[in-house]
Amino acid sequence: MSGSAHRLTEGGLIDRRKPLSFTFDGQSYSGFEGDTLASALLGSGVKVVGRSFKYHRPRGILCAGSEEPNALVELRTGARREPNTRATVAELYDGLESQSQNRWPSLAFDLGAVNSLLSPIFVAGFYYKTFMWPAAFWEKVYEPLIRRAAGLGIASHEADPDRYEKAHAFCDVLIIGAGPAGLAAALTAGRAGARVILCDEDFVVGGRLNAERLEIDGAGGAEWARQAEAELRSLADVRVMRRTTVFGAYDAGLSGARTFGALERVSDHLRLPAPHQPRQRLWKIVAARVILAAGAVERPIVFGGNDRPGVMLAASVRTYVNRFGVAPARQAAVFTGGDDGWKTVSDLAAAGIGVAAVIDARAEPPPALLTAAQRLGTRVFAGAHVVDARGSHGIHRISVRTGSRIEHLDVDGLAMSGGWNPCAALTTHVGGRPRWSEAIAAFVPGDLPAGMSVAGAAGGSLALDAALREGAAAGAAAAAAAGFADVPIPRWRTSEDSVSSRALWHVSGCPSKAFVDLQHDVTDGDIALAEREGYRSVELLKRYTTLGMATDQGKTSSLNGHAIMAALTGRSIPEVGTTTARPPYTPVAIGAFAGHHRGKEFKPTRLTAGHAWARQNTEVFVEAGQWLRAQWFPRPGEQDWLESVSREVKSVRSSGGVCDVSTLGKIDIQGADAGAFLDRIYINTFSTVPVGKVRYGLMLREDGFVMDDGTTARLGDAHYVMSTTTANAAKVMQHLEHARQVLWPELDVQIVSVTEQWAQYAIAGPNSRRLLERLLGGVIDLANAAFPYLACAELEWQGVPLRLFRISFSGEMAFEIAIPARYGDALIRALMAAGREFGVIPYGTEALGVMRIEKGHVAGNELNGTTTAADLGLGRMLSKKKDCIGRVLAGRPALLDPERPTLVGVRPVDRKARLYAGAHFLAVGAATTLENDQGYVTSVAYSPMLEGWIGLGLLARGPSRHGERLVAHSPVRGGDTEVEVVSPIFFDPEGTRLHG
Amino acid sequence: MRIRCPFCGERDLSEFTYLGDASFVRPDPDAADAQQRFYDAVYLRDNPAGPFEELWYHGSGCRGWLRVRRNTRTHEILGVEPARRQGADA
Amino acid sequence: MADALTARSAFSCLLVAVGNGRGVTAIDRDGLGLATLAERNGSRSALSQRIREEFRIELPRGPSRAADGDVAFAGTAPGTWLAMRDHGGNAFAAALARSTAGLASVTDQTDGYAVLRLTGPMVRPALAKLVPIDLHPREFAVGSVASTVASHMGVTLWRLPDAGGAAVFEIAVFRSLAESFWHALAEGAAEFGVAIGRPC
Amino acid sequence: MHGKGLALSQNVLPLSLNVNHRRPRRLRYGLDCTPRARGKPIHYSIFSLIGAAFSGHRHWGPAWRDPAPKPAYDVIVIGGGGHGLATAHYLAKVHGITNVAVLEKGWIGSGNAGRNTTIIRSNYLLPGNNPFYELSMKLWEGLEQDLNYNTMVSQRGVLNLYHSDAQRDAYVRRGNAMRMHGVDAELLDAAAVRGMLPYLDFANARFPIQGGLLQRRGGTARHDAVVWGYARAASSRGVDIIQNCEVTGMIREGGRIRGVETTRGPIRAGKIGMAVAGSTSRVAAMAGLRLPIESHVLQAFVSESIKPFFPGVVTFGAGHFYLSQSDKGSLVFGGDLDGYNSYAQRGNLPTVEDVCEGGMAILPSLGRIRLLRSWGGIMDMSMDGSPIIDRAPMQGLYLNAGWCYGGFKATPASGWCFAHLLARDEPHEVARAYRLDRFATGRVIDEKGVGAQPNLH
Repeated sequence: MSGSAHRLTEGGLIDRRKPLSFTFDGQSYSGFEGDTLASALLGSGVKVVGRSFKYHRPRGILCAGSEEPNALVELRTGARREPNTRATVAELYDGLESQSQNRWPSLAFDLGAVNSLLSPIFVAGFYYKTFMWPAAFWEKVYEPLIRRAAGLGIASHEADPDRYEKAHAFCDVLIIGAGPAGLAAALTAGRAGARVILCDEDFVVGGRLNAERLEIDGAGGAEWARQAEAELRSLADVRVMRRTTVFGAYDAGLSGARTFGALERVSDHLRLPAPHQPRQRLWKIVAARVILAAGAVERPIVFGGNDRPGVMLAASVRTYVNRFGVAPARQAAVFTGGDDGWKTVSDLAAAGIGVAAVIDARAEPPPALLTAAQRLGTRVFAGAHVVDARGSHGIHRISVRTGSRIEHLDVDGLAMSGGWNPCAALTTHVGGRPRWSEAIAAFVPGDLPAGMSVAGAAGGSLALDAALREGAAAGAAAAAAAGFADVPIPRWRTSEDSVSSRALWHVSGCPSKAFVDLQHDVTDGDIALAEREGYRSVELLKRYTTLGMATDQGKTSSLNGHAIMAALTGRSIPEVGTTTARPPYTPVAIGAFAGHHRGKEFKPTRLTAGHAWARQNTEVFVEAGQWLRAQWFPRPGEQDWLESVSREVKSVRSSGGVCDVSTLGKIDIQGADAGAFLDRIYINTFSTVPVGKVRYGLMLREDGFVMDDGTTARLGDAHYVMSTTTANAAKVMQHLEHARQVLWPELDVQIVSVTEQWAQYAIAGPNSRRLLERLLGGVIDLANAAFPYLACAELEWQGVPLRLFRISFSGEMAFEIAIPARYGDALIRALMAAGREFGVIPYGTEALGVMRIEKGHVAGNELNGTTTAADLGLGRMLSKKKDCIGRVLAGRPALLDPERPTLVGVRPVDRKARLYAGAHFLAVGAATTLENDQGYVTSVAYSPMLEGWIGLGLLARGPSRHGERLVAHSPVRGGDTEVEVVSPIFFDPEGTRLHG
Repeated sequence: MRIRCPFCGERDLSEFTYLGDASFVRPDPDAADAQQRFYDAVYLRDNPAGPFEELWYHGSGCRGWLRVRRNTRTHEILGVEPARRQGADA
Repeated sequence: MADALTARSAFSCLLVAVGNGRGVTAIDRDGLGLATLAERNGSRSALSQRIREEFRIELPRGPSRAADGDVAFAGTAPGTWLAMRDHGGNAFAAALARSTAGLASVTDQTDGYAVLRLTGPMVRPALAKLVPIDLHPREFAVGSVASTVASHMGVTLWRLPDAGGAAVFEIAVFRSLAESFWHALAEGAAEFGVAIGRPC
Repeated sequence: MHGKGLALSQNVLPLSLNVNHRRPRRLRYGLDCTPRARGKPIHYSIFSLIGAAFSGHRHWGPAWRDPAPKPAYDVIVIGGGGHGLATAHYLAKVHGITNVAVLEKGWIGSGNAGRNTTIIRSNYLLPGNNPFYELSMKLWEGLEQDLNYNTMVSQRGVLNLYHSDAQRDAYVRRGNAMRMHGVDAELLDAAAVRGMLPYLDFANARFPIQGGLLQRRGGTARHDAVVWGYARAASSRGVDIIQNCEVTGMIREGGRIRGVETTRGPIRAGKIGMAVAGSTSRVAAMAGLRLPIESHVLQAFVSESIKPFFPGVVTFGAGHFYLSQSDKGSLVFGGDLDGYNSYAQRGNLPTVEDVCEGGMAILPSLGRIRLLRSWGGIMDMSMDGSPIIDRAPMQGLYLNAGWCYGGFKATPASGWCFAHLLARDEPHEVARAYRLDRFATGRVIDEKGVGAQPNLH
C-alpha cells in the first residue's frame, strides 16, 4: 500500500529526500530518514502492530517515546533478533526488518485471541486458584501451556555476534534529558566552564521542542534546539551524548560524586555496526552534580476499549504530526481531562486533519477554547466521557456519554489526555521517595539524592518558560557549586505554552473492558478483584495483578491503577502510596552490562614466562585460577592422558623432569621483625630458620582451620620469601597485609608480591643435580654436604640473578630454580637442552599431582577450608611456645574431636580396580546412609610406581585404622569399591630418595 | 558507591574488598578465657542498621586497609581513615 | 655452558598496529629497571635524605612521580614507591638496595611488570575504556600516579610530560597479564587506530 | 540405587523415594481439600473459578483476615514473610496451636520472600543440612494440595555446572551424600550437559564446561504465591496476620521475654519466635542479644518476558551466575552478594556487571535480551553459611535466622521445624545441627569452607 495518504506533504524533522525501505511481517514499506519504526508504520497506514500479553488483543501504537507499552516488535533476524523492541524508539534505517510478536498464525488472525473469550475466567491471579489437580499434571500439562502462552517476543539461541564495550566518564555536571530544561542547564553550566555531560535517549536533542509548535526568541523550538546543540558542541568541556539513556543512579562517595549508569546505543540505528564499533556502550558516569531534566510522560485514561489501535496519547499524536509529518488519523476525536488535550485539536487542524469532536470531562471548559473549537467546526462535549471505543483492528467508532445520554461518533483516531507524570525515577533509585502534588495531580520528586537537582517537567513544571528558567538556574547553580564563576543567567522569550495536568483517571460503568496496564491486560475489574481479596497494598496489588510489571515498568499504568485502588478503598492517592522505581529506567541489554567480558575474555588469562616454550611442546593446558598451566606433554603414539602422565612420572622418578611452578604465589617479606611476623602467621616457627634454609609452613585462619601451606626461605637476616599455593596467592597477600597493617602495625615488616618477578622451575629426579651442575657450570657446589635438602641460595649466573632452593614436592631429590621472568623463556630452553643427555623430560600438573599423592602431600582437595592441621596429620607442627593466628580457636572441642576425619591413604583391595575422588567411606556391609558416613576420598591418582589406583582421604580416626577394609561408596560416579586403609605415604616412606 | 582512599583518592567500589566490622580487636591469647574472647571477637556482631565502622581493603589500589565509617541504611560514606596506626610510620 | 641468556619482553610478538590511523601510539618499555622501595618503620626522614643525596630527588609523599635524569620514584602506597631507571634492568634494584640499606626494603620488579608507553591524540578516550579514574588534564596532571584496575587487571599508570602536543602515559601491568591487557587495550582503541612506536 | 525409609520425626510421614523416577508422587501431608465453612475462604478450584466467572468474581472474599491485634497470644511469630507464615500454618495445622499472631512491619512478603530468585533444591553436602533441605523439598512437593493455593512448584531441574576436575570431585562428594540420604542426584559429563542445554557456550568458553551435578527434582516456585498461600491457610485456621505492625521492643520480666512492644501497642505471648531474616540483629538487640549474623544485600534481576527460552535452573561454576525462566516468561537471574553490610534493599553497579558477565560467559545468546528490573534483598548471613533454629539464651524467645541466600527454598521446612521447636521446646530431628552454640564449640556447618566471613558464603 502507499503511505502517502498518511504522510503530510511538509513539516517535521524527517528528510523527505531520503526515503528508507523496511519490512514489517514480511511486507515492504517505506519511511524517511528521521523516522522511528513507529512513525514509519503510522505513515504507512499500519495501525495494528502487536498482540497483548494475556488476551492477545490487537494493539497499536500508544506513545511516541520510550514509555510505549503496546508497540513491541521483534527487530532484525537470526542471531541479531531483538524481541520486545519498542517501535517508538527504534530508529528507522534502510533495510530494517521487523516482525510482530505473541501471535499465531498471524497478526491479523491470532488463535491466542480465544483467551479473550475466556477472559471471564482469566482474571487477575486466576492461576493461583486452579491447575492444582492432579498434582502431577502441573509440569506435564498446565505449566507448559502457560509458558507457551506467556512471554512476548522470541529470543535467538545463537550467540550475540555484536561487540559491547564499557567506558568511564567524569564530569562536574551531568544533565539528564536534552529538552528545553536540559539544554538551558547545559548552556549555562557549559558557559561557566564546567565539565558538562548532556545525555538524551532520543537521537535528536530538543525533547518536546521537536514535538510541539513552540517558539523561543522568535525561532521555532526545534530550530532553537539545533542552535543550542551547536553552541554546546563548540565548548571544549561539554559532551553531548545522543542515543544515551541514563538508566540508573547508584551510591555516592564522601565527595558527593555519584555514579550513574548510562547506555549509549552506538549502532542500533545502523544495519550493522561499523568496523571496530560496538553495538552499544555502557557508560559509568561519575558526576559531582546532577540535573534531572527528563521531562514527563502523559497518562492514558481508563475507559472501555481504551486499548484499541488508533487510541493514542494526545501529546504523542502531536509528536507524530509535528515531528514526523504523519497523519495518525483522517477524522479524529480528542478526549481530555484538561486544557492540554486541546493543543492536539489545534495541531491536528493546522495539519489539515479533521477533528470531529473534543470530549472534555470538565463541565465548563474555558470559553477561549470553546470559541477556538467553534472556529474549527469541532463539536465540544463538555462534562462528558468516552465510554467505549470500537474496532479491534483500528477504531472506527467511539461512544460518548454525557450525563445519561450516549452518542456514537465515527472516527478513526482518538487522542486521550489524562494528565502528566514527571519522570522522577532517577530521584528514587538511591532511596528518595516521591511527593504527591495536588497542583498537577501526580507524584513529583520528593527528597532528592545529594548533589541532584530537578528542572522542568521532571519536577512538575510543565510549561516551556518554566522549563527554560529552571534549567538555566539549575545549570548555573550546579556550575557554581562545582567551583566555577557565576555567569549571567540567560532569559529567553517563549511563545504562549500553558500545560495543565488535571487528573482524569478512570471512566466507570463502561460497557467493555477498560485497561489499566495495556501490556499486561490488567483491567479496572482486576484492580477491584484484588481489592476484594485483600491485596490492597500497592506492592501486593502489583504482585497479584502484575500491574506495572510490564516492559514499561508501569510508566503509563501504575498511577492509574493506584488511583482506582484509592477510590475503591476510600483513601487518597498519597495514602495509597506508590511503588518503588528500580534501575534500569528503561530495559538494558544484558550484553551491554557484560561489555567485552565474554567468551575467552570473560576473565583475564595469566601466562607464565615459559608459556611460549610450553605451547611448542603441548596443546594440553589447564586453568589454575586465571593461570594456564601445561597439564601434560603428549608424545607421538601415546593413546591417552593416562599413558602420557604415567610416562612422565616414571621418567621423573627414574631420571628427571622439569615442571613450571611459576604460578605458585611468591611473597617477599622484609624488615627487622620479618621473622617475628612469620611466627605469628604460621603455626610453626620461622624466626629460628637459619639464613640459607627453607622451611615448610602451615597457616590457619583465625577460626582455627587451615588456610594455606607452602615453603618459606630465609634469604637474609631480615629477608624471607614465602611461597603460597597458586589458588590462594591473592588471599594470603591480603591476609598478610591485614596482619601487618591492622593487627601488628608496630612490627617492622614490608611485604611485596614477587610472583610475577620470578619464573620458577622444579627440577626433580635422580639426575636433577647433574643437570644443574651441567647448566650452572660450577657457579655453586650442589653436593649434599654443601647444599643439602632444604637449602637455598641466591647467586648470579651470566650476569642474571638466580635463586636456588633444594625442596621437593615429588619426593625425589629436587631443586627449584628461580630467574627474573624476562629470562624465564631462555632458562626453560636451557634447562631442557642441558637435561637432554640425562633423559630429563618436561612434566605437567597431572604428573605433579600423581607424585604428590604418592608422597601423601596435601593440596587443594585437602586444604578445603574445613580441615585442621591435625586432620591433615600436621598437628605436631603447631608450636606450643608461641601464639599464632588461629591457635586459640583451633582448640575448640569440635576441632579436637578424635572422631574427626583424618588423613589416610586408600588402595582398592582389587589392585586393578579404579578409585574415585568424592566417594564416601562406609563400613563393609553398612547401609548407605548419612548416619554411616565415615569420611570421603579427597584425591585419587593412578600410580605407575605402585601400578594401581591410590587415593588420599579423610577418615574418622583414620591413622588408627591402617589395614582396615572399607567401602568407597560413589553412586554418582563409578559405583562402590572395596578399599584398604593405608599410610598416606605410598612411595619411598623413608624419604631416602630426597637426598639422592 | 565510591570510597575515598586516603592515599589514592576517591575510587569506585570495584577496587575494594570488604572484611567487615572494624571493632575487631585481637584478644589476649594468654587470657584464661581466651577461647571465649576469641569466639566473641571472631563470630559475634552488632550488625547495626545505621553508622558502622568497617574494614575495607584497597586491593586494586595501594593495598591499604581502610577504616570506613558508613551508614548501612543509606550506604552514605561518613569518613575514611587508614587502618594502620600512624605511629608506626613516624 | 649455555649460551648467553636473552631476555624476552612480555609484549614480544604482541604489539601490532590495529585499525586505521594513529589515534594511539604504544611503545614497549621492556628493560625499564623497576623496584619497589618500602621504608622501614621510623626511617622516613632518613630515607628521604638518602634518596635526595643519591638521586637529587625529593621522595613524593602522595601518588605522584618525581624524576631526575633517567631515575624516577612514583608513590604507590604510604611509605612505598615504585622506583624506575631507564634501561636499568635488574642491576637497578641491586644498586638501590645497597644505597638504602637499613632504611628501606627493596624488591626487584623489573620483570614483574610489563610497561607500555601510550600517547597520541586519542589516548584519553582509549584509556577511558579501561580505567575507572579521571584522566582529565585538570585532575590527572603531569607527574600524577594511580594504581587501579583496567578491565579486571591491576595496573599502575603515571603521566609524563606531553610530547608532540599529546598526553603521554606509562602503564604497568603484571607481566603474566600482558596478552590479556593488550587485547583489551587494542580492542577498545581500534576505532581510533593503534600504531606501534619504536622502543625508547 | 535402592530407596530407603527416611527417619523423620513422628509428625512427618515416613516415605520412600525412588530417585530413578523423574519425580516422586506428590506427597499429601494431611491433604485437606474440604470446602471451608462460611466466613472461611472459598475453596479454590477450576469449578469455583468458573462459578465465580458468572457472578463477575464478586463473591471472592479476602484471602486472609485483617484482624486487630489481641492483647495476648500463645505464640507470636515476628515476621510475616514465608518462614513466619509457614511457621504459623504448621503451628495451627500440625500442632493444633491456633492462638497465634504473625506480626509484619509492612505488608506480608515484603522482605526476602518477595525478593528472591524462587529456586528450590535440596542438593546439599553436609549431614547437618542435607536432611533438612530434603524435608523442605518433600513439603514443596505437596504444598499446593496442603494450602489449596497454586504455588506453581515446578520441578524442572537444577543443574550446577563444573569446570575443573577439583570441582567435579567436590560435586561427586556432594552428589554421593545426597544419594546416601535418598535425594536424587546425577553427575553429567560435558556431552550430557550439551544434550540438555546445547546453547551454552561450549565452543569459546574461558572456563570450559566439563559437566554438571543435576537434581531433577529441583526447580522453582512462585514466591509471592507461597506467601499468600501460607497466609490464607494459616488465617483460615485462626491465625491472626497483622500487617503494618512493627515490633519496637521486648517485654521482659525476670530473665524471660513475655511479649513485644509494637507500633500497634504491647502484645504478650507465652512464646515469641523471630523469623525476620535481614532484621534479625536489630530484633535480637531488643532482647540484648548479639548474634553470629551480618546483614548483606543480594541483588536479583529479571529480563523482559520472552517465549520459552530456558527450561530449568542452571548455575555457573566458574563465576557468579544462576538463571531460570519464570512462567511469565522473564529470565530470573542473580549472582553474588554485593559484599558489604547493608540494610538498604538495593545494590550497586559492579555486581550487576559481574552477574551479566557470568551470564554472557555461559550463555552468549543473552546479549540482546534486556534486563528489565533489579532489586535487593537483605540476607541474614551467618558465620558458617548455615541457619540457626534454636532457643535463645533467654526464656520465651526462639530464633529462626541465618538463612543466607538459601531462605526461599527452606521456607516449608523452616516453618515446619520452627513450629516443632515452638510447640515442643525441642529441636526437630532434621534441624538438630542448627544450634546457636555451634560456633563456640566449633561444630560449624560450612559447606563452602570459607570460615567466619559471611560475605564469602
